[in-house]
Amino acid sequence: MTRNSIAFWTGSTVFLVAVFVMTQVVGNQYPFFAGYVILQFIALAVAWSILGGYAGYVNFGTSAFFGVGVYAAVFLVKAFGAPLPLQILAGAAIGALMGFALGLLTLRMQGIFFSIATIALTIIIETTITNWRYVGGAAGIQIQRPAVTAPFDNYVQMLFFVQALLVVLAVAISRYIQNSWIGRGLQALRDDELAAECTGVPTLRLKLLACVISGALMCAVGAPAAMYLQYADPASAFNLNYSVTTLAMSLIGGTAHWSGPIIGAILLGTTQQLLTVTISSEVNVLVLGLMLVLFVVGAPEGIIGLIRKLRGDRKEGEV
Amino acid sequence: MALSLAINDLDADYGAVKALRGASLRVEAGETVALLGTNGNGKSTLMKCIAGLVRPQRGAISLTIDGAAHDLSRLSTEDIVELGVAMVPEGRRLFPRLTVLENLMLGAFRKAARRSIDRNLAIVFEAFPVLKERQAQLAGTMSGGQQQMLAIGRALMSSPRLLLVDEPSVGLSPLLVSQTITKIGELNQNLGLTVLMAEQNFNQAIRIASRGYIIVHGEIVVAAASVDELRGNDIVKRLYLGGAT
Amino acid sequence: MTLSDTRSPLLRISSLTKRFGGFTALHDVSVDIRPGERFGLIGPNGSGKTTLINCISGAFRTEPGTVLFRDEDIALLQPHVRTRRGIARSFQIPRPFRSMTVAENLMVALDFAAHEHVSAAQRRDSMMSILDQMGLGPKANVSATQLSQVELRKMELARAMATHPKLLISDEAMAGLSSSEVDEVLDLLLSLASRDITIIMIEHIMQAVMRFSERVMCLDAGRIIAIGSPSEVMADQRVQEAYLGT
Amino acid sequence: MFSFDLLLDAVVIGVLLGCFYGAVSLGLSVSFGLLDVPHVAHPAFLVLASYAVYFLNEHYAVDPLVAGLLITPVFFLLGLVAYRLYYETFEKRGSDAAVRGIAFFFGVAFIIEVLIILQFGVDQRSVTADYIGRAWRLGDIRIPYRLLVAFAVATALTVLLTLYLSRTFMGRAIRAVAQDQEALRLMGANPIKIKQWAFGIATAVLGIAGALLIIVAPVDPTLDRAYIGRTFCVVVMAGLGSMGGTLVAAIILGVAETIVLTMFGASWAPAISFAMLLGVLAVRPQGLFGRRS
Amino acid sequence: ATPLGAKLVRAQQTPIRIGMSMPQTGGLAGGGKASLLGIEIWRDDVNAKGGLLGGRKIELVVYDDKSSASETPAIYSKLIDVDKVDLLFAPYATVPTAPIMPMVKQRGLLLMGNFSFQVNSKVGHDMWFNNAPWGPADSWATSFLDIGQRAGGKSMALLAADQEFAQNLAKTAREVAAKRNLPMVFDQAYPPNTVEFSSIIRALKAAKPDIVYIASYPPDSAGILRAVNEIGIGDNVKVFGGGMVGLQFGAVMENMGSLLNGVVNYNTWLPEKSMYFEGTKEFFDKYTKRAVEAKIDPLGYYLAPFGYASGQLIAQAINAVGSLEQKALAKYLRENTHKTIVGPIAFSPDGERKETAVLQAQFRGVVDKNMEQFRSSGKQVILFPENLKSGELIAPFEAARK
Ligand SMILES: Nc1ncnc2c1ncn2[C@@H]1O[C@H](COP(=O)(O)OP(=O)(O)OP(=O)(O)O)[C@@H](O)[C@H]1O
Ligand SMILES: Nc1ncnc2c1ncn2[C@@H]1O[C@H](COP(=O)(O)OP(=O)(O)OP(=O)(O)O)[C@@H](O)[C@H]1O
Ligand SMILES: CC(C)C[C@H](N)C(=O)O
Ligand SMILES: [Mg+2]
Ligand SMILES: [Mg+2]
Repeated sequence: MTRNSIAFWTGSTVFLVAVFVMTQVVGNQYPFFAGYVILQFIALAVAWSILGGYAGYVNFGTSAFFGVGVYAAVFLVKAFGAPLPLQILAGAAIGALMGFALGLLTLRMQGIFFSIATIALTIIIETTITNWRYVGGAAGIQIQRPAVTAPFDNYVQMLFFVQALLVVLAVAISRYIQNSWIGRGLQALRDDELAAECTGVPTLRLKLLACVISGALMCAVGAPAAMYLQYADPASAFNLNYSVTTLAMSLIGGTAHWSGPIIGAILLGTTQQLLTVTISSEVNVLVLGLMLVLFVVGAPEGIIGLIRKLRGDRKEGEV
Repeated sequence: MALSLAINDLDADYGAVKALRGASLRVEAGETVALLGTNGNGKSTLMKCIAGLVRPQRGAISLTIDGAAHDLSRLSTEDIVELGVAMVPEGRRLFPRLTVLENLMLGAFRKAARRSIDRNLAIVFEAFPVLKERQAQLAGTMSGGQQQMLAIGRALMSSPRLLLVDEPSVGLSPLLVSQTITKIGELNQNLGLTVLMAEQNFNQAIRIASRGYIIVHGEIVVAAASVDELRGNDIVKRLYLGGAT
Repeated sequence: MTLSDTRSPLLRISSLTKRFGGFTALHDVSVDIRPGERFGLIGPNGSGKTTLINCISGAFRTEPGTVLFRDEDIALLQPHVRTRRGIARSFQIPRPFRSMTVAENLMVALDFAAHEHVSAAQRRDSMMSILDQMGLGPKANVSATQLSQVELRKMELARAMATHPKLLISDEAMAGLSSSEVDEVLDLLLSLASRDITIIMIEHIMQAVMRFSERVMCLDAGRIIAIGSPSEVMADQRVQEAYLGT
Repeated sequence: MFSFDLLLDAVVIGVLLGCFYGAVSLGLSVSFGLLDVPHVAHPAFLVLASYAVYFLNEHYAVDPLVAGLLITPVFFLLGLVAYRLYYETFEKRGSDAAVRGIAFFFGVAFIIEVLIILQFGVDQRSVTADYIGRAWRLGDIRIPYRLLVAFAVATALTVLLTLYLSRTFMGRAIRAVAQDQEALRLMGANPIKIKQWAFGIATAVLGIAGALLIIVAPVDPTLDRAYIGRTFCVVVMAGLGSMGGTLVAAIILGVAETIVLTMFGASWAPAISFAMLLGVLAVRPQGLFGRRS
Repeated sequence: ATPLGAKLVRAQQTPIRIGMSMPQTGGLAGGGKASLLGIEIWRDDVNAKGGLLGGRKIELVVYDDKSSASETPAIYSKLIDVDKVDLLFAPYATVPTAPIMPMVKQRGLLLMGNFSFQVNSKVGHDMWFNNAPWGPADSWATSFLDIGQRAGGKSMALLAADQEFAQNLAKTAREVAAKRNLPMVFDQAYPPNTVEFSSIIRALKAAKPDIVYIASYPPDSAGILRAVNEIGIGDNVKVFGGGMVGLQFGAVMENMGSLLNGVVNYNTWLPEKSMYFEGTKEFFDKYTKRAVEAKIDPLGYYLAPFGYASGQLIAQAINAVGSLEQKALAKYLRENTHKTIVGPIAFSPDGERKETAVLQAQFRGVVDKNMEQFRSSGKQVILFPENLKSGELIAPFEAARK
């Protein structure tokens, strides 16, 4: 293991331990409710970047994957009363399949064509779920949480911890990809697919792989949302906001490094949570709009890029 | 029509890369001047400075037309083109998703050229018949050499007075190289076009050039007043005539 | 004729045809390339040279016709599989990975196409030696977007070499070089050939074609009009008319 | 239960509805299809135009179509300003403009939504005119005049834009500008000005399209979100930048949607039309009329 | 003042905090804002009179839930755990309310509902009270079909938006129709964001129904009515309407104008004589003034008085119980009938109204481009319920449109 890896895994462990301790000592529920949403967006943004950042395939269909995760859980709960881990695993499996299908379907599409295809996919899936009466159809469905498992004494605290695990998993995968041949291959195909092919990069397979991993993660992240909300309806589960926010977080953070989406998600996610309980009116949307505009204008390479530039400048200054 | 181009003590750089240092040269009306130099020495940069695509850090580029002097280093590319300067850029730079004809028509964007579209089109089609045949083909699907012809044709469409040609022979078959160079020579003769041409193919270049400059590391190291003087130059011997049969 | 005749051909193209809409860019082209051969491909602009390369490297699908590489039909294989089997090409109009440095461009090739399992350090060495051979050593850590046209062409060739090919196809890598530089690149290709790498070279620079090729093929309007030793081909009446114009 | 009458009716209405989709997508076909500006705020501008038309209709009783024409100069200017902003902040700095542009324009769309809410409130708005709410009888078929207006406007716009883009110097320059800006400079055209001009035209077209939007159906401040998918699908299905193609693609979408709506389960309509789009893209990744080199 | 006095004043000054989320952006914002204004007017009225519990003022803590179900859990957790509000009101509509039902039940909190539909049916929380006049789930369909059948309707068509609320209405309508053996000749769900309804209406017309029951959302209602006017619906249709959301909003009504005539649609409050109770008129005087400033529905019949009524309900309970003890408040609300500006309210065990008070009213004599006309009686004649009835149905539909 390199020094970097040791630092990363130590950091992750410390993070998880801190989250766990928090669930055991903090009594106030609100931090878990709000924190869950932020963690959920971190995981989504990181998962999105695997395809959207490294491979440059801008996916507008985050909400499709997220929503399918939600409904996978809803179905399993309704049909078999499946436990949470199973819901998440099933979500991941379905997400992987969906990513695979998306990948196959869009094999030959590039750039914005791919993005539009993901919008189309979202609408198709949302319509399908809307017409699926078993999981409530358009009317939505209320679901009951089972009893919480020890050592947690509150379901939302448990969900918070589970989501933290998913975040670490997503980040670890994303980081591995960036540092491995997969990442270099994705970057090459982002620059020029034909040239990548002719340099030996199996572009189709790598794209599929990125679709599958990204899709599996996004669906897995969606699955626990069913238990978090105890309610699901297509309009909320497939809300365009998931797609826009995830994209915005990744871009605001910067897609050049695995930590970019995390920074973006923490920043934007926290701001949104804060705005919801402070300004809380249409001005809220205005602030989001302004933030998007200002950040993409002010930090073209994302916050990561900004940091790099500052550091780079200082280094140059030192020399 | 009196026209002359004078470049004085030009510096240009790309950030840390110095591409031109104190370059000076002159082109007089009706001349064909060759600009020689191995790759990366600043030929294209010099051309781009004249066309206003690169802003020099220092020095003057003055184009005198009928007694009126224009400082090109202060003008935008559009204004420079308006003055009658056309450039065939390195790497052709066609509009790949427009047809051949549409590319040519864009060449005539400049106001002064719109009046003489028919005449110019005839000149171009006469010079490069394949362009006439392939009028409706997308430029991006033409072969490399065909694209080079189109690039020259497009520049001619603007009724230029000064033609800047950056490596016209690159990628052309030997037959076409000589044809193209001959064509440029003819344009110079028949239309009274003034030509500044960057070219690697020394033997071809001197067929139509009356004199030339050699640029090394951004500096004009040789200003030869005649073709013979060029041929006799050591650098030329080493770079261009060495291995050639 | 050389010894290598006795071996089976490295690349066997038979009855290859390629159409774009109603336009036929390649017409029933058949040719064998022998292992270790230095093969020159010439022809007027638009005669189908690059198209042929695209068919060999897999960028285009061919309709009728077969392409055998080392006795295997590769016509249906994806380009990267062909690259891994040993077919590398440079692009006539350079296609660098723009977000990467020159070194990283080569690393992609080493990561994905080089067959032997070698350590990271060995890869770096191999990369640097290729860059040095191409005279791109000083530019290793420069972004690909900052190269001049000719440097880009060199990098094209370097990246193709980094895939450790058995067959290297160079599409006008020397266009725009001065004759001394042409000689440099030529020496490089010759030294590669001496290491048993088969090379197809497309070039319009006759002195290079003559010096390099063991065999030359001339295409015109998608058909082979001459094939043989360089001097034979150059002397061919049709080649002179269609191509050389002398 | 199959009825030929219904099918015929569905096709007729579908064609007209398609024309409407075409009209609201044409601007995008220029700004996104030709200029490569990822203008996800296009539908927000569209809704903004509808509100401007509503304002003129409500307070000065201006006919909505006339109002649409009246606001085009304003929208043209708005387009000039918007592009300038986009240029200064993105294109000028180069790399990755497309992806970040998406985020930027989402931001702009949100801001527009909120400004509309602050000015007009959240209630839906509509306009009145003689041709709204009445229909033309054609045998058994009744065709709402609203849709006939959409048909007329869409065809007129398509023809005008097509002619402009292929017959004029400016038009050709607009089509060339996204392909190679520097080369266009060498033609004596300032690519920034060309793009700005083109964006102005794209936005001006939105003025009339916005009038259509509110003529065909009422609008509310967040209606733009429903049109992001539709307009981009039309433009992409057409294959970026072909005006005639845009209209044809829109008509295909309109007919498919209407047929599904009347003949099969209405609730499946969006799935079917977007599945069709996916199908088209999977077979022809460059879109129906796309030209890719 | 004495120290004791100071303490007393401070206790009096601690406000009673009522927390809620309210859709202020997104699809439900129109209703949410009107509803909130109703509640705010109540707050101001109470505070002007010196507050509750001996001088404690009412303070509202309101967050925007963006019309989305995913926002409300965190918001209500904030309200409960951080803001520590004394009482909870639900957001407007079912979707944002649904996720918080299990939460308030688990914590044993009283929740004053706001126009959601059957949101408590599965959860079964006994401290839930809905301010809306819906009553039993099927009463909506029952009343409309009663009117239709009495007018001679023998078959029915159902057109519903493929969205939450409309689908719930459609479901009960199907059940009621099946019970009555009323043939369903057309049953379609149209997708959200449908632009053009001509072809759907054409298909509906081809089915030749007598009763047309529409469950639509605000953006669509206007489109459907326009299409009906353009395409025609056939002479056999006796009644048309039922569950069209949107035709209660001033802006929509003004714009639809004469197209509204003949439509029989549900409503919650109308300016008919039978609808005025103590305080109703005063409320609307205040509302009208404030709505204009806030750019909210100028009529505000549909939701605003019920927002006000929510406050009245809770105020009466607090006054009666004399504390904020939630169980006691719930018990009081459940067991008594309460006077409000929308009439007397009594709850059944599931927290919905004991009896439905959903109006079915027919638009009559509406002219174009006139908001004020809707303020006078007679423009919407109440056909149901019997005790509020202000006129008779005109049928068939085509006749009523003249
Ligand atoms: N956009 C750029 N950014 C940074 N450096 C550049 C850029 N363009 C050119 N250069 C550098 O400037 C120097 C001169 O380049 P220029 O293109 O003018 O050379 P040239 O003589 O035309 O060569 P060639 O024969 O390769 O076309 C080269 O070292 C090149 O690497
Ligand atoms: N995608 C395409 N669509 C249509 N025609 C094409 C396409 N690609 C190539 N062509 C045509 O096929 C012919 C052969 O082109 P190719 O690029 O193979 O020529 P080439 O021999 O490499 O020429 P050069 O020496 O100029 O590079 C040309 O006429 C070209 O216009
Ligand atoms: C907008 C309306 C249809 C909301 C409805 N009253 C509900 O409970 O969801
Ligand atoms: Mg150059
Ligand atoms: Mg070629």
